[in-house]
Amino acid sequence: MSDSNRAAGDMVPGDGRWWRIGRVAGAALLIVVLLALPLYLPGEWLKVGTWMMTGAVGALGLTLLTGQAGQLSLAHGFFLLVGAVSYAVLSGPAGDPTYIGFGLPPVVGLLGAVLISGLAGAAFAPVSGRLRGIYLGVASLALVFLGFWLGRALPAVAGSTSSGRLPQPFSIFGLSVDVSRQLSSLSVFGVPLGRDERTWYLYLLLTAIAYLLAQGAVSGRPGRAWRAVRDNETAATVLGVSVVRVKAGVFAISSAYAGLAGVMTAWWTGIMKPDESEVAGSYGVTVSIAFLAMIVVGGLGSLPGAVLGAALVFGLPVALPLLTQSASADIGSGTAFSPIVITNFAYGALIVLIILFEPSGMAGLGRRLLGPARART
Amino acid sequence: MQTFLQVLINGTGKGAIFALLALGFVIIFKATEVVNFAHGSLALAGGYVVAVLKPMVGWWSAAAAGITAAAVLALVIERLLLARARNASDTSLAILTIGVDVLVLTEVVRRLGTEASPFLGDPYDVKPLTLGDVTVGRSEVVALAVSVVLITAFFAAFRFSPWGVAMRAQSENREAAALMGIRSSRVTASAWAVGGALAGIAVLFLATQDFSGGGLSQATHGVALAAFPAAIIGGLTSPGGAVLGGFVVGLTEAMTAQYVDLDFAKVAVYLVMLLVLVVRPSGLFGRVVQARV
Amino acid sequence: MQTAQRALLTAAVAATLVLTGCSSKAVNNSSGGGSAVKTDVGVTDQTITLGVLTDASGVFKNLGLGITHGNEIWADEVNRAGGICGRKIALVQKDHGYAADKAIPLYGQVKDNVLGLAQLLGSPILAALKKQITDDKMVSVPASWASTNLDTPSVLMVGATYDVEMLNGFSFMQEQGFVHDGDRVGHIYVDSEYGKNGLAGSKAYGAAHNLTVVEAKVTATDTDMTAAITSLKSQGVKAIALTTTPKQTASALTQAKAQGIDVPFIGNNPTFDPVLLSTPAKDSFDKFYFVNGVVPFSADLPAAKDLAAKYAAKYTDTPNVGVDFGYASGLVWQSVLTTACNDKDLTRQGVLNAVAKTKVDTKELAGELDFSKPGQPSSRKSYIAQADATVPGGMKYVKQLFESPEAASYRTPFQH
Amino acid sequence: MSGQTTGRTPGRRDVRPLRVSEVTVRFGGLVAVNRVSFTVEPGSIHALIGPNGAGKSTCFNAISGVCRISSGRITLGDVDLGRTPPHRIAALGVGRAFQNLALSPTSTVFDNVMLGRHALTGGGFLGHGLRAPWLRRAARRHADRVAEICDFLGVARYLHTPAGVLPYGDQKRVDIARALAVEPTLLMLDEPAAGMNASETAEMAALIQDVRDELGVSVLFVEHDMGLVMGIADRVTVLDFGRLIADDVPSVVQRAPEVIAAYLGVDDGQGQPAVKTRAGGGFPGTGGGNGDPATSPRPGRDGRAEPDSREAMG
Amino acid sequence: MLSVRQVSVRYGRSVRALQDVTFEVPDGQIVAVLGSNGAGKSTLLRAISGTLRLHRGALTGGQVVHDGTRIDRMDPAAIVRRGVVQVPEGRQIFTRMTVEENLRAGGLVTPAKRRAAARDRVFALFPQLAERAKQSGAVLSGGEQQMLAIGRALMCEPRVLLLDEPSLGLAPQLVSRIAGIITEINDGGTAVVLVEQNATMALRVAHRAVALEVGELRLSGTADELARSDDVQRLYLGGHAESEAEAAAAAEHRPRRPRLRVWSG
Repeated sequence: MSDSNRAAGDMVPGDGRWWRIGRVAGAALLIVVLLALPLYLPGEWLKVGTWMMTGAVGALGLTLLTGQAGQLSLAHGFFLLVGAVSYAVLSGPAGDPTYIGFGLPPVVGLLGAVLISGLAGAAFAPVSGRLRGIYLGVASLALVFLGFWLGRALPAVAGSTSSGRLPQPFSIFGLSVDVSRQLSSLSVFGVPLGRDERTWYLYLLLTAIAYLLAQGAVSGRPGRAWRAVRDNETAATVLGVSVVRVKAGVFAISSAYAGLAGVMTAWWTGIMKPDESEVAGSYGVTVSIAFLAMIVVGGLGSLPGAVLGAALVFGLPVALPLLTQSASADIGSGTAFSPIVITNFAYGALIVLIILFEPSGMAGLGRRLLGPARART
Repeated sequence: MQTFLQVLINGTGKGAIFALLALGFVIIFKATEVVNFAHGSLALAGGYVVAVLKPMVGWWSAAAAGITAAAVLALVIERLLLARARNASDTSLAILTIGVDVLVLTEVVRRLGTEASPFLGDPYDVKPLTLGDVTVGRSEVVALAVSVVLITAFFAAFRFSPWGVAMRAQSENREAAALMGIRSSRVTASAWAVGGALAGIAVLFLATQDFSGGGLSQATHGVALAAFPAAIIGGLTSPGGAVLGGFVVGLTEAMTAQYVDLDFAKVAVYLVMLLVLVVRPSGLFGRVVQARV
Repeated sequence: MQTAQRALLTAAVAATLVLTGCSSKAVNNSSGGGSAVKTDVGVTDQTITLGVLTDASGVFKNLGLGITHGNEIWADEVNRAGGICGRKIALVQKDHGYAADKAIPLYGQVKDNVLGLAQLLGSPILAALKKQITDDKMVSVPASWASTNLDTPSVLMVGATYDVEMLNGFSFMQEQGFVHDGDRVGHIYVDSEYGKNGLAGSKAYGAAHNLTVVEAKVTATDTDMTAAITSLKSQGVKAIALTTTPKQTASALTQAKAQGIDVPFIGNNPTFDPVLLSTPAKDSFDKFYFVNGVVPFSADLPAAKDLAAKYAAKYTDTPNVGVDFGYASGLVWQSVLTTACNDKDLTRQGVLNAVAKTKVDTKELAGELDFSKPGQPSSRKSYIAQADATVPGGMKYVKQLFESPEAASYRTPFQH
Repeated sequence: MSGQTTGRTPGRRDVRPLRVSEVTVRFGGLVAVNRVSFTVEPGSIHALIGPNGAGKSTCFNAISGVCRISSGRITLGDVDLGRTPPHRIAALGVGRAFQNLALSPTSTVFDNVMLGRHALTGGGFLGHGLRAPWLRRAARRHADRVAEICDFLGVARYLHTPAGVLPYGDQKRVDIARALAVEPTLLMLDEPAAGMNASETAEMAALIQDVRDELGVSVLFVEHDMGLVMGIADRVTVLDFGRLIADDVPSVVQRAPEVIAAYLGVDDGQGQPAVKTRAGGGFPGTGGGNGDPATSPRPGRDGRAEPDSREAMG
Repeated sequence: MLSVRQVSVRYGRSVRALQDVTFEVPDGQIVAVLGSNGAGKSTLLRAISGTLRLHRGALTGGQVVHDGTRIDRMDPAAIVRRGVVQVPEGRQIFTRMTVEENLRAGGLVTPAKRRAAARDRVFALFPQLAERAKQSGAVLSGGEQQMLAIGRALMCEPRVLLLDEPSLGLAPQLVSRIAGIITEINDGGTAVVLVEQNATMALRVAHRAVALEVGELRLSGTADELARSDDVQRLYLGGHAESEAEAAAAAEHRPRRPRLRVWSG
């Protein structure tokens, strides 16, 4: 991260009263829209939304690590896997002959998975602390390969490559996420809250918690320590920051975020199953790179940027096929510009264009657009 | 013993190709500090040109055209995109190359369609040489010879030619080089072109029955990913390290597959890399950057 | 600031409540139409809509396009003949590019519009959707023949499973005198439900005949089998089974030849693709046998030739076994729908009921299929064929459809 | 630990002497600091001077724990700094400003200065993420103090400006504010007047004195501007090639022959004065800047290697 | 003749580094640029050598003209090819190349047939470099590095040589050497722009001088004039206010600082 000093996202509190009011009003409007959406959107679009939120949680973690603390990581996919597997094991039914499970309640499983992922991140700290920049990036890639191998070597834990294991659906106080719309006894304004709607609210809650925690930390003491370590390790040390601890800590936090995103991935895909190749799949190299793309496209270090980046990088590829594949169209031939081909083009081009025209990502764009409003009093 | 020799030869042959890929990767990194995630795509695009032209103009001309195409594509990426994204950080530029990679990969795979994956190694593919009990894929022998020649040529040029001096000067200190009248844009562009050409050469071996077992396809792109650990093991700033790293990766993969576990081979490569990095955080021959107060 | 924030938040929640009052998603139960036949999802008086979730752009696009085109040829044929139950067949096709994250929303998009899935391609996708298709009673034809997927009635598996194929394959090898009881044999398999199911067959056969199975696990995206062959060679295997991708097959055969290991190979159905015969591997197929439940595209059999002619008339993509399979799965659907129609129940439950009593003869394409035994494959018969570039169509049948005693007595994972 | 941290408790300011005794620092085969000893008395202003490469910065780095000492002892009161992890040294009351502005350019001045209070504040990711009320209360108190310190240094109006866009002099002040934010009992300043002109330098001198007078802390500083050094230092330690060559009150140091020789080297006789000079005696000095007082002296009137009188100090 | 005409420079969006700076470097003369840290001296050289962009700076006004041609929009290499060559601040020699290779890198723009002659001249000027030709740049002492940096620039056959703080960090006797060398180079007809903090040395060798203060040109004139100027004395030559009045004026400058109380937790 040789250029991280130009990273976006350091908090610049605005002074303007209207700016503040506008911000609160904007946040309120956003909350209204997000709460109301499940009542209007069809299931597949809710799926797109929950997938974006899954990406957002992971991206928030990575932007803390890479954007705020300046440590490049391509291991996010691995920690997603750790989180997903931990959840599947902790909350999996005990006594299953094929798969190891502890039969813990989903909430405990969720917290446990986040914790275990964080510890896994902390365990990597002796290595991550020694390395910098792209070396750390590629070194962390080793974890993805290790995870790919471990996942398949331990089928009783990670689910067999053959059919995988089912992650326990989330439920709390007898209220389960996994209820079909037809059987749902819970409804709002005549709209029954089925699996997709409930998942949306659960994911919204998790994303909000992840966001607010990150926001509090970034604007407080931990955030200052991260940026200090990013910008000048020696100066940070002299001012009382334990660089080793801060680096290990932020790696652990980022991994915990990834772990949560991993649990969300397992719920979302409905299966816990190791990937078929190290490149493609839910926990592989491509996913790790996608997370990096999210935070760069969003603006390194910026929390709203990470969310927007996730919406783009995770959202676009799943949303475009829904939009472009009309009910009557045939698949066409092998060299056709199929919807997936078009999706990939759009995705690639967007990344190129954003970096070409707004190197500090969507956060930079936001600052440029909102800058004048912020300055006014 | 016979098995060991066979494994050694398998690993060395692969290592030669990884060395070519990693060398190109390192040249690009040295000149521009950009981690080129589109390296696999450069190889793929060059290979596609070979595949298309081969039936029309024959293998030799097609190969030349393919290598040129890969070089030109690299040049275009640098001139058209990277050189214009002036204010972007190195990380952002790396992500930009991911965008390019997605574009090129998607288009080449689309064009390849459902036909049989084209194989590019006509003059040498599937014509094994037998030395006693050991068989050697001719592709591997040719690859090794080509790599040795190219790598030697590269090092000679790097050491003695004005281009090499300019390149080394710029990679060490961009500003000082500019102040010596070295045209940064030319050095950068030529580095990308050379990196691209090396990828274009590597693909002639990547898409063979002997080497990767498959023709030109999406999987070719995946194999090119091995250039990453190879370049890192050697140290991103060291061309010599890249070559060594290539062979380390090739041999580690082959040895692990035979003596530890077939499936563990790829992980082993990364674990070796991790081990190297823990001992030497900038790779075997990489430059250590010291932060100062 | 704090109070303003709270006030706005309260207002926001209130606004949400008001806004949601007029949601369009409130439930409205649709009735099943006026005709005598009971229907629910995906069936109108004019059409029966089936979904196709395939890969037309990713790593399995060759297979995906082949199956889809086979599905289309069948649907066209049915529609030209007046349809089923007085209704035309409509296919809703979705390309997921072999990515589960894309397939999941696409399934959500089609699930309320289709009766069942004429095609569900991709093992990671089937794995991710299996619970949903079971819950939704969505009868689906997977493009995968792993007996581990027979745990749900919604999976309509057309043809013999990989384990059964391997049992038939080894039985053939022994019959030919290539392997003997007590030998060491190698098995290169992809670490996926495909590979593991094939390996289960080898192991079952090995257990019965005291064969030691040396395993070589590879990943789906590997193409270079050099190391696997070197390893198997050094362990002295007498034969090698393959449950691999076509590219891996080609590499394994070429390497075996190059490294001078002169043993016979037996491969599952998906190990072979006719396009391999136009690659440098074409001269390495002489000791390769492959065992299949569905005939290859270029088979020298009347039904297959007929289909090939229809394909050639309409499509430009290089054909493969997927076409025959896609067509055969159409025939199975046809039989199921006809049964359901006769029962006057074209609801999803009705279709599920119909599946359980379906027995269908796909002629040479996949033989006779019996879906009435839950948890068991619809067939335990296979062909043995050899690739041969010198024969027109590149295919030579060594043994016609047969069921080995080992296959017949084999207990699949969910067999009751 | 408690013994050291009591100095941080409210109301009690335990300003202790810093003792550097027989300290040697080696980098590979190179001896950067060679058996150097000096003491910074509580409440004194102590200057550390010497030509470039004399080992001043290494000395600073050794005191603040950034580089390990090979032998010798550095103590603050009775705490051995050499055995204290570097990040704990700030908590012991050592605040340091840097020579080349180690500010986070994209962070606000507030954030930069607040970083100095890292050891004084608490709470980790969860505490701050959850916005724990006690942490928020503490944060407000610390924020007030930061504002106070910035006000003292005259950079309060930039509190919410990214530090990187400030003029050089103000960045320098922010850096010092950050060192003060540590609430040090020993304030270390590395070339505080570097790059400043004479009036700014005078202001800096006043600032340093005010800090000492108002907070009662010790100040140890490295400086090239001899006017500043001789003007405000209670004691001056002079290093040359890693060795200590003088350690005394300014009036003695500026007359010490070794010091004068060290600053001037041996004349090669080529230099011709191109500038008429003003009269003045004593010590070589350069106006503002971190360049060494590298000048071409003429032989002194009394034959001694006397500094070029052009660089006379007032 | 090199003219800097009303040049203004910014870094990023907000940092103003130079404002309306104008001065001329007549052929064959040495012009010293004085100023404290952060005054904009290095920025000025970057504006001339075209390397501003490498530091994310940009010319926001004015022009730089060399022999009647605007060079402020040229890339650094083209400017070097015109004979305007900068020795970068802090030497910046290529430490991973030998002395000889460093000189080769410097001579890449020089026509091949003149390169050997140029190198001979450099070796004549700096005999130490000839002795260490095969050694790595990293092992040179500070003074030798400075010589190599200057020698490397001389390989470009400069007509205007821009020197950024050549005396920085050198022992006094070496500073004199460097001063002598600058004079020698100048005697060969090369104009020199000498940026120096060591005003004494600079004013000794220069014909003319300018002084920058916070990005603006404060003084300019012949070296002698400047050396005599009280401002230069006070600001750059270490002279201090002597009269009561001046001291009082300085005190006036002192901001009234609020008292900083001891932190009570």
